Amino acid sequence: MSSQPNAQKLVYLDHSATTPVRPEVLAAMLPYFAGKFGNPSSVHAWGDEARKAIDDGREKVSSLIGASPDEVIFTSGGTEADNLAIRGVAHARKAYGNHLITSQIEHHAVLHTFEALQKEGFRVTFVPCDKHGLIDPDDIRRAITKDTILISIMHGQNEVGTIEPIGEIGEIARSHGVLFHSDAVQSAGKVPISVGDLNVDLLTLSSHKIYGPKGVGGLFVRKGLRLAPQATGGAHENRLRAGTENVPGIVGFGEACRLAKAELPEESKRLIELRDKLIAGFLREIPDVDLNGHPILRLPHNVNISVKYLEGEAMLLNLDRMGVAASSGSACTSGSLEPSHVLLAMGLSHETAHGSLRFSLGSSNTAEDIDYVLEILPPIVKKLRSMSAFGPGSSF
Amino acid sequence: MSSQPNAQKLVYLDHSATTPVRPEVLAAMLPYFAGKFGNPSSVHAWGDEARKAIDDGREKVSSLIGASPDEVIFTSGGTEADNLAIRGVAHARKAYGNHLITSQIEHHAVLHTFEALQKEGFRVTFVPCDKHGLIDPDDIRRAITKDTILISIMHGQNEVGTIEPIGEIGEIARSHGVLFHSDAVQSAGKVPISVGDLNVDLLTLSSHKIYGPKGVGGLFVRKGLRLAPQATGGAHENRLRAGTENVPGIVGFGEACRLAKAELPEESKRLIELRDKLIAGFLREIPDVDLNGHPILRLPHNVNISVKYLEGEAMLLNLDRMGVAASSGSACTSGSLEPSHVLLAMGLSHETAHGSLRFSLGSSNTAEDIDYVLEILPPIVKKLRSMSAFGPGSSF
Amino acid sequence: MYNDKVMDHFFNPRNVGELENPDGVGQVGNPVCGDVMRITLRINDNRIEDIKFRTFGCGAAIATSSMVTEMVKGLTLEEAMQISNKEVAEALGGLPTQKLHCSNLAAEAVHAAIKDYRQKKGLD
Amino acid sequence: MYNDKVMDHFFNPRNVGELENPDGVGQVGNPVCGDVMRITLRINDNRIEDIKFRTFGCGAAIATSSMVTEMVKGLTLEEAMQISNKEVAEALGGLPTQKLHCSNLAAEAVHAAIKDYRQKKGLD
Ligand SMILES: Cc1ncc(COP(=O)(O)O)c(C=O)c1O
Ligand SMILES: Cc1ncc(COP(=O)(O)O)c(C=O)c1O
Repeated sequence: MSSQPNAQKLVYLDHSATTPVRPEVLAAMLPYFAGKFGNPSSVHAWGDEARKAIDDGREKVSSLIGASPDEVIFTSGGTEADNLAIRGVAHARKAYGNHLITSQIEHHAVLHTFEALQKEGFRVTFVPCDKHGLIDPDDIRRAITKDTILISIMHGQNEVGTIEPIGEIGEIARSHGVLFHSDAVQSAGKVPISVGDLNVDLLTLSSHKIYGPKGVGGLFVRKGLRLAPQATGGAHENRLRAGTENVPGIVGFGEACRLAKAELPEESKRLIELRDKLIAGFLREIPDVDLNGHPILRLPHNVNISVKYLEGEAMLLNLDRMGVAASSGSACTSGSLEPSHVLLAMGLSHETAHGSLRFSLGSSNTAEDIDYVLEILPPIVKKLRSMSAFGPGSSF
Repeated sequence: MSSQPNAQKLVYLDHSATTPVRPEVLAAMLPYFAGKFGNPSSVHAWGDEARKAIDDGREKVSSLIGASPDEVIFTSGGTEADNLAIRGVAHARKAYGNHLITSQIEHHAVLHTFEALQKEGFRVTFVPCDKHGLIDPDDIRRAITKDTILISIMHGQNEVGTIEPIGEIGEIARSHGVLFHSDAVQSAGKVPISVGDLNVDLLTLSSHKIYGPKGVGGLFVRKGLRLAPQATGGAHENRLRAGTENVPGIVGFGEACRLAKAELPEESKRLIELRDKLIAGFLREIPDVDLNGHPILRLPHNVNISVKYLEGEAMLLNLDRMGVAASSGSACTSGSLEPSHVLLAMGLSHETAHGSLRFSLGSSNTAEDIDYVLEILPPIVKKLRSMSAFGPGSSF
Repeated sequence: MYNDKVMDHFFNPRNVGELENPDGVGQVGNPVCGDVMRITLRINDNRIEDIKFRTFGCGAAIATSSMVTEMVKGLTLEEAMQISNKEVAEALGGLPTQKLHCSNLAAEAVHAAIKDYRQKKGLD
Repeated sequence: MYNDKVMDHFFNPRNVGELENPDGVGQVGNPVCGDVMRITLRINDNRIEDIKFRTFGCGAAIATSSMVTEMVKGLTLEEAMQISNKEVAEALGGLPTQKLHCSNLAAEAVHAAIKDYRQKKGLD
């Protein structure tokens, strides 16, 4: 981390963007770079060793979500897993219907993939959410037609932290004979997930969000389900995903899943305490602040607020100078013109959406980190508001 | 590496399958797992640091092939880069024509991708090769029609090591206004490559074949060329390849390219000497052995022989027990029924193709390794031949 | 992302605020895009005697606002009308590409304030 | 890939070779697939008195060939005809899935050799 001259402290609160690799995970990976570096497809000792390593990783990843090992396909990350699930079902089952259902608040990896399928001729229903970012299972039920072949609804919303009623939606999908995918990139390792209980047929995971390495993700594919592969080549990953396996990445992902599973009950309790302390502090210390996302059905590590009359990037730059890493739903941080589609779908005005900040907590955070943020953000807001074109009295 | 009880020595001769990560490369990567772990898209110091790291990686990778940094897109490996190049051009330019040209001896990542495009309705010409695995540029020229939108011919053949006349084919493609892709996974870092001299528009690279980490590859995309992205999501990699960047992987790939470039002239000379010693030794020590691939236009690290009357896997298992890692073009090693499509395209009989062995050399190999292999393979061959159903006198 | 000069103008913005009874007021931008700038001017003898800004927006929006106030203070109205958004970005040593559009409107805000002044005076 | 028993039969194959003047010869497999097995038998009193094999093929092909020679030596022809490819694989403690088809033909080779013997003797 490059030094921040004004920072009394470095506080990373952007764990939904990415997390550091845990020391235990890195230690598990290290032997596979130079010593045990074989290609799992090779017929010799180096190859055997690598094959065993990915089998072991598959076992650990599947165990986090209550799947069996042969139901997990390794990919290069959450984005690729989302693409494989959605395109894979759409292309494999287009003979059965051309209607797809998703929501307005999915991650871009899901949303843009459905938009691409629209251009291919599929009909897509984007169901809305309520002001807390919650999707109504009845909206899904009503959207299903005899042509519907896939429903994709995320498990935990990445920006505002709302946990969606996946179990209920899964039952609806199952009872209508429609395949069901859920993006659980933000939830896995944070809240308990069982693919059996949830009635999902496909579930997306990403390693770098749970203290595993970047460059590896996983897709749960229920036994017997056939997908159209999206990358063709060698006969890797049950012929669903060609390309030499990222062995150290898979080993690290496996170890990250094992640790997440073991520590989940205690760690999620700890994060919820920190989360609620931060939310209460913001609402108390800063005027004209709203909490975004659901007050109760919420990921343990997510805090999202709108700071009225301000734009997100300006706050992020000030936080950064004080050593604090966060993120924002403002368009300015993404290079697009529109602010977060999620906040807009929840009914926020463009101006308010531009002024959103997300603080996502993780294993390194302590109560002191929370105190520090609560100490530095109020004066930043005050200073920026003093130069804003908007304010309580403005036409805003 | 698990211990091999009978081995006096461990000799890895499967560098075309994968290579160990070099210590310098691992050292370059290490800071990016836990310390500098940010997401390059983030607006804070952790993000800036990660962004700089991938910019630096892009600079080093592009420099290996004489491209400019903004012409390199990072992928999860060679397979994904091949898919993106071929599907990306086919889908972006189908309005201009539906004819594609490739060869019969491409890697499966290319071959199966063209076969998938055939199913989508594209017409594909698979040009043949001669008995040395060499492709005739005139065959390409003759195959071009006014509907041709893409030619893809590999640079160095991964099984038999033949180096194809890419520069000549590039000129033909250019003069006909057809885009040209080349898979240089096996050649990059082994022989000098300049995308300018070769007249290629797209070129595939893979990190784990040149002492970089698995899980990362690169695609050169000539400036101004538009591709249809194959994975949709965030606006990463110039909107061509969505997904959080594999930062440590990219850093490692960059360092591997930098080292490969610096050491190429000397290392390729060294490898050619070892290669020629091994080839000469095999031809001298074992009766009924043929060299596969071109005798002169050959990758510095490739040795491929056919050992008559024997099947490859049986030899590999014996070599493995003696600590030697190699690979084979036999179907038995791949779980398919047909032996290597490359050896068959070169005109080998099925039986002879089954008996092929590939020894691919790398940085750790010494003259003593070669001596050891030349000492142990002849008795293995003798023993296996004594139990083979075939022999010089057989109906074979 | 931003260079040091941009960061300096962002963290230490010049001429922040609103002039009382200004001679001209200009507001440009669109809250939808996340950038709105308001410029107030004091004009004396056809020259910009004082200028202040208030901006809702990102780092680039605030830095360009601050920069333009320094650039035009003391200029004649005709001179100030010549200053373009592009020159403001150049004076800052450049901006990231994605910031060159909506966040770089400060010169336009000055022009709008000058026009407002001229209109009020019946000069237009 | 292979278990220890398969490896043992592969590296230390039993009954390798070709009997001189055999009573029955069976050859199965296809060089296209990479597996060809030749079994030679010595029959005495309706029993397999001696058996040898020669195999062109992979580890599984050689190991199953070796295994089957041990399994059928001393059996009556009727008993030997009952042994299936599947039982040979089981006797070896199992084979990788992709090896269960073309590389597991050893019992068939024995059956072919017995048929050859019967044909030659006019017993069929
Ligand atoms: C909900 C969700 N889905 C998908 C992704 C994409 O995952 P990855 O970064 O591994 O491609 C992310 C993270 O960016 C996410 O938060
Ligand atoms: C010529 C060639 N192309 C493509 C690939 C695939 O590359 P990767 O293993 O990085 O997916 C390989 C290696 O297997 C190769 O040798």
